[in-house]
Amino acid sequence: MYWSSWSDFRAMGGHAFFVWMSYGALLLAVVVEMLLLRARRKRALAAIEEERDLETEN
Amino acid sequence: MNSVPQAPGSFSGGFAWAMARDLRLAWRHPDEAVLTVAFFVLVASLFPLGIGAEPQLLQRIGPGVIWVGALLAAFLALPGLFAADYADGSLEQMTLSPHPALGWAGGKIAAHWIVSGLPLTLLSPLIGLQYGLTPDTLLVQALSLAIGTPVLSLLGGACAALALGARGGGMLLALLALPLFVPVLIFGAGAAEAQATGLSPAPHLSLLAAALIAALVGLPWAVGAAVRIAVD
Amino acid sequence: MNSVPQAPGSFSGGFAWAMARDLRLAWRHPDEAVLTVAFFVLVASLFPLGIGAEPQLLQRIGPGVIWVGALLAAFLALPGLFAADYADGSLEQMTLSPHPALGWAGGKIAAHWIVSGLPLTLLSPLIGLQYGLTPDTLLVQALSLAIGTPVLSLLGGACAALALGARGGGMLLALLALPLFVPVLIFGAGAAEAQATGLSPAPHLSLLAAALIAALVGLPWAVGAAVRIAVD
Amino acid sequence: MNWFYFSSPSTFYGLAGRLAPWCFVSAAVLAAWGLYLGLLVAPTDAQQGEVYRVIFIHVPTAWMSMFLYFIMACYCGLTLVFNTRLSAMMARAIAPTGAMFTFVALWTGSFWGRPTWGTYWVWDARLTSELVLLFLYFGYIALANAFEDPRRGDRAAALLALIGVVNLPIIYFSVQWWNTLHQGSSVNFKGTSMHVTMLTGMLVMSFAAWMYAIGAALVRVRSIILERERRTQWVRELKAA
Amino acid sequence: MTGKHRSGTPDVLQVRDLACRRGPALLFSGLGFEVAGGELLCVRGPNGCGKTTLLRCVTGLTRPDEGTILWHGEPSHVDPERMRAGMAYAGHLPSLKDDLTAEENLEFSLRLRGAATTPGERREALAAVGLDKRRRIPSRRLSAGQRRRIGLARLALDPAELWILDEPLTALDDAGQALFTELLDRHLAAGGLALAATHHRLAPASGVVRELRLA
Amino acid sequence: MTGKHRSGTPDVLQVRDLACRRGPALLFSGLGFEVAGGELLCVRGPNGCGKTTLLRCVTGLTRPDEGTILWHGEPSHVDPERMRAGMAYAGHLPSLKDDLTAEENLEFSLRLRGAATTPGERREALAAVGLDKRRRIPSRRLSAGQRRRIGLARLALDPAELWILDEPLTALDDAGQALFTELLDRHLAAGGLALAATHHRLAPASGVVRELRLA
Ligand code: HEM
Ligand SMILES: Nc1ncnc2c1ncn2[C@@H]1O[C@H](COP(=O)(O)OP(=O)(O)OP(=O)(O)O)[C@@H](O)[C@H]1O
Ligand SMILES: Nc1ncnc2c1ncn2[C@@H]1O[C@H](COP(=O)(O)OP(=O)(O)OP(=O)(O)O)[C@@H](O)[C@H]1O
Ligand SMILES: [Mg+2]
Ligand SMILES: [Mg+2]
Repeated sequence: MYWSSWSDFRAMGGHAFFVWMSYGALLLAVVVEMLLLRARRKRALAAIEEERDLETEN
Repeated sequence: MNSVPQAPGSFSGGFAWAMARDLRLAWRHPDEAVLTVAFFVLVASLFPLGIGAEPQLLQRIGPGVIWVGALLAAFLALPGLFAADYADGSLEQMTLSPHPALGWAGGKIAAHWIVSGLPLTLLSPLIGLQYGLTPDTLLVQALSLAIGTPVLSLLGGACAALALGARGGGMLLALLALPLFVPVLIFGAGAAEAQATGLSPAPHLSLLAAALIAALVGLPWAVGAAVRIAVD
Repeated sequence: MNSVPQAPGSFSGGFAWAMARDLRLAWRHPDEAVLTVAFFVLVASLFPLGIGAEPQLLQRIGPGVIWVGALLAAFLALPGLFAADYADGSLEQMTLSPHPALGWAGGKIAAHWIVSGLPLTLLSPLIGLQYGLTPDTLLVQALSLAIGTPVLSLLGGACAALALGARGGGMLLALLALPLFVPVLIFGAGAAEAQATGLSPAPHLSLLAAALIAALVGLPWAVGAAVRIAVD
Repeated sequence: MNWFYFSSPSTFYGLAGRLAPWCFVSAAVLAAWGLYLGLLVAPTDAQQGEVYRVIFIHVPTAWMSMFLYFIMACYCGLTLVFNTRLSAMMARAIAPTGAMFTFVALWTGSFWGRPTWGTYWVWDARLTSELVLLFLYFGYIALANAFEDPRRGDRAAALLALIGVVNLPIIYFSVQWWNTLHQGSSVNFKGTSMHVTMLTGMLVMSFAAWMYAIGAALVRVRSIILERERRTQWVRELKAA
Repeated sequence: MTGKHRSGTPDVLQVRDLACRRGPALLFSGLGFEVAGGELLCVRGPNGCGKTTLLRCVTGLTRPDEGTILWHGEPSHVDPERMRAGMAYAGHLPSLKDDLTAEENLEFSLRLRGAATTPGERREALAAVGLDKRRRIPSRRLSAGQRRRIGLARLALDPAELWILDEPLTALDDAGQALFTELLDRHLAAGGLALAATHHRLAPASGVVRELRLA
Repeated sequence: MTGKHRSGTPDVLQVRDLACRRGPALLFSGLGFEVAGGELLCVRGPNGCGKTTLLRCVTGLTRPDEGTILWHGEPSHVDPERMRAGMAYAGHLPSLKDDLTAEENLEFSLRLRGAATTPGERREALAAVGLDKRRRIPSRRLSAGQRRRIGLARLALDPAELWILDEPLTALDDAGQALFTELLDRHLAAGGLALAATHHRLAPASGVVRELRLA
């Protein structure tokens, strides 16, 4: 283990802002993409339902 | 087939009809609105490219560039305003409808502004940040766009209607519309610049507001007349 | 009705056909060419208005603004490149002609450049004078436009063909074409700026030339393919 | 394996559904390991100090941005030449993930650039061409969705993607062709000049990114298949089950 | 002008002394006719004789060089909106929005005409022209004839007294032509009037059909 | 498929096992037919049955989901340019430039088709379709039927062996229809072949006329 303390780790040798902004952005991007993926799947499934309802209505 | 004359059309009927229809069309394809904004962002980012990105220089030219970007974006959205309706005969039907031209022409322009001018206004502070403008300036900038872009839509709508069916399409439109846009640009960009240099933006803004009122009163009528000429 | 197979079409046949036809159409309506130039002049004059007219500032931003103006003018002329032929079915007939697509696609783009890019290039020194550029810089500026605008026409032509029949028309085109135009803009404006600051413009110009060669080799083919997809 | 069997959307739908979870699990495991190496074990960099740790996400995302574009372009080529349905759907499924990685590469690059170069952004060749890549992804997505008929969108966007391939060598070699602010490659076929832990951390993170990208693409392609084939019998039966 | 004997009803549309030139040529001059309720006037003549031009003059889209149009006895330029409320024009152009569905197109066209219709009525009208199953797909995907059929549904629901129709049978198959004839028949029987330019023969069961030959 | 007895000449155009779907619907599948020199095949069917789609598949504009087109016995995708040189397509769209005159439009269309014609021939062809006096005004000023007649002149001068025609009689008056029939007659008599989608009845004096009914 390279770090001697938790606060050292967080400070990143004084570059905390830049390092954590980068890692944070990646995390955020991945989370957003996962949410979008879920939403898209839900929409696709709902569209199938809707289609079927339309069909039976006719 | 009642031979009793029908309830004649009304201003509000035509306005609501045109607005509902055009918003429905825009909703069907949100791309158009999204892409207006994308264009605005792109143009605003082209300038640092062509000119170089010194912070002071950027801050200096920021309000001007943002206004030029908004103007070009508003301008690019113009050809679509009447062209499609002209080509497929919808404009003929509008001129033949019992509603007065003032109504549907106004409704079309209002819908156009909601789809093009409004998003630009809402987005301008973000772009302004790129150029390092101060919060006050950003606010004045947004305000000037909020008053100025409807004027652009009205002026542009009138020019688009005049250019309908004329040869040279988009370019003719540019020649007609851009010179009319220039005063709006000057007062609009002037407001934010005044604010940035510590002066009061009020005179510029009130001039813009006056222009808006004049445009609201006169231009929808002109659009109606121009359309009537175009479909002949 | 000779059942002997006909003399097949040729590259040069298609090229000459498209160029003759499009130039004839442009000649019938010189407005289009005149208006491209007018737009260019207008945009280049809008900036001093939006930004203020300090000579030093103007000299500093001159090359960039001129290139941005040329780029926007070239861009505005794009939608017209294929749209009319698409709407009236001429493009269908072209894809069904015995001439290879490379020929007529290239011819159309060449005609388009003659009508839009060439006048801009010839006029740029005049605009440059307004911004107080030196004769050397003016020359380099014109040279960079002469090499760069054909690249814009080729890239833009490919994008215009791809966007045919798509929703979001002009705006989609902006999203596709402008980012591809950016490198051309950077090297083009860079050439004149290097000259203005006493450096050699040669690296920028040779990069532009390389881009032109690459574009000439690959893009007419891409345009043909895109048109074929569009008429399906 | 019979490739034609799996190139039919209905069978691929099932296959993708079975593979995707494993991709995500391995991505998570690899990422945990890579982050452990990168953030906790690896020593500091002599010149840059701790800020160099951005490398563990900057380089993998930058690589992925280019790889994914390349793979997308291959699928696009298949679409244009053989008119296969699945390849177009795969290309569409990859694009958003590619755009995401490109964005993160740009973002981490500029947050790295501020402390090392003193600026978030310069218009040098590497950075500009990477930005163009982002717009190519956006253009691909917008064009593919801009048509009433999805097959039209597939083909038009595929052509755009193929035109854009020229940009990849420009990104990759820009550091050699022009003297840029951005540093040249330190990992290449002739070996590496890096500390072993750093290199391992970077490679492990790259594999994690790979696995994540495959998983995300598979999940997305399943939605696309459902959207496209929602009127077919097999989708109906699937939903009823 | 040829045709059956005129009925006794008063003339709703009167055209007096109309003249129109296009370029060098005088298309027609001194043209006058009347149409009463229950009458169909077919404008006939070879290609390019001015049928379309005549129809557009009557609607008010094109300004004639001379002449007046009287609507219920009053010149149409006095209160153009009154005439427009009572007149439906179907020209060469479809006035359909490709991005809207058949249902939406119908709805917006009718609202523009100031006609109040319910969704049920519109759906019925679309079903009557055979577009029931396709009423929810964007109109751009419809075939040439299906697009024309939306126009038929529109006519069926438009309360206008006067129909002005330019080549109404274009692109319609036999079933479509029969549908149109039936619509026209109902319109005339209910006391409506119609002015049509066509190369086809129109023979509605009821109503008086007259012909106007342009040179 | 109905029609007179097939002639003995070899089939120039052969369509095998063609299938095309549009949206959810399968328009046709397993469709096959042959057309030999001197034959006209009329594609018939109600609105929206897929006539236009079929024609466009044969030209190569639309990519069918399945099937092959053989031109002189060779699949058309092997050497598409060869088939294109021998085929003239007249679709729903006019492919006229509104700003060019009838004469110029005719000239450019024919040059695009690789056909060498003299100004005299072109003028004659325009005169034959009744456009002699109007050959020098911009096409936008022509009436609907006059514009279609430019298309007739184009067909008359195009040396193509195969004509593919979508609704060729639209907007033509009786004289125009007669003109078209005569052209078709000459084409078939000279050994050409034609494929047409139409709701009208086509009856050229010579040639074998067959029908293809789409569901
Ligand atoms: C927005 C700005 C930046 C962008 C768009 C960018 C883009 C890229 C790309 C595309 C690669 C992968 C290409 C390759 O493997 O050669 C890469 C690799 C790399 N970048 Fe950046 N970068 C940026 C900023 C930076 C900064 C500021 C640094 C550090 C000072 C940096 C250091 C590196 C390193 C060390 C590599 C790995 C090279 C190798 O070992 O192969 N980048 N970058
Ligand atoms: N993208 C699409 N989605 C759904 N249906 C479509 C699509 N494109 C075409 N169609 C349908 O395909 C059918 C075939 O159209 P086509 O134009 O070939 O018909 P047609 O036989 O030429 O008819 P017409 O006599 O009216 O010209 C139509 O019913 C149309 O609604
Ligand atoms: N601006 C113009 N200059 C010269 N001639 C013109 C102009 N506009 C129209 N014309 C001519 O006017 C005539 C009338 O055209 P119109 O469209 O009314 O004919 P139409 O009877 O509807 O013919 P069709 O049966 O072909 O539809 C045509 O012969 C046309 O060539
Ligand atoms: Mg007519
Ligand atoms: Mg059809």
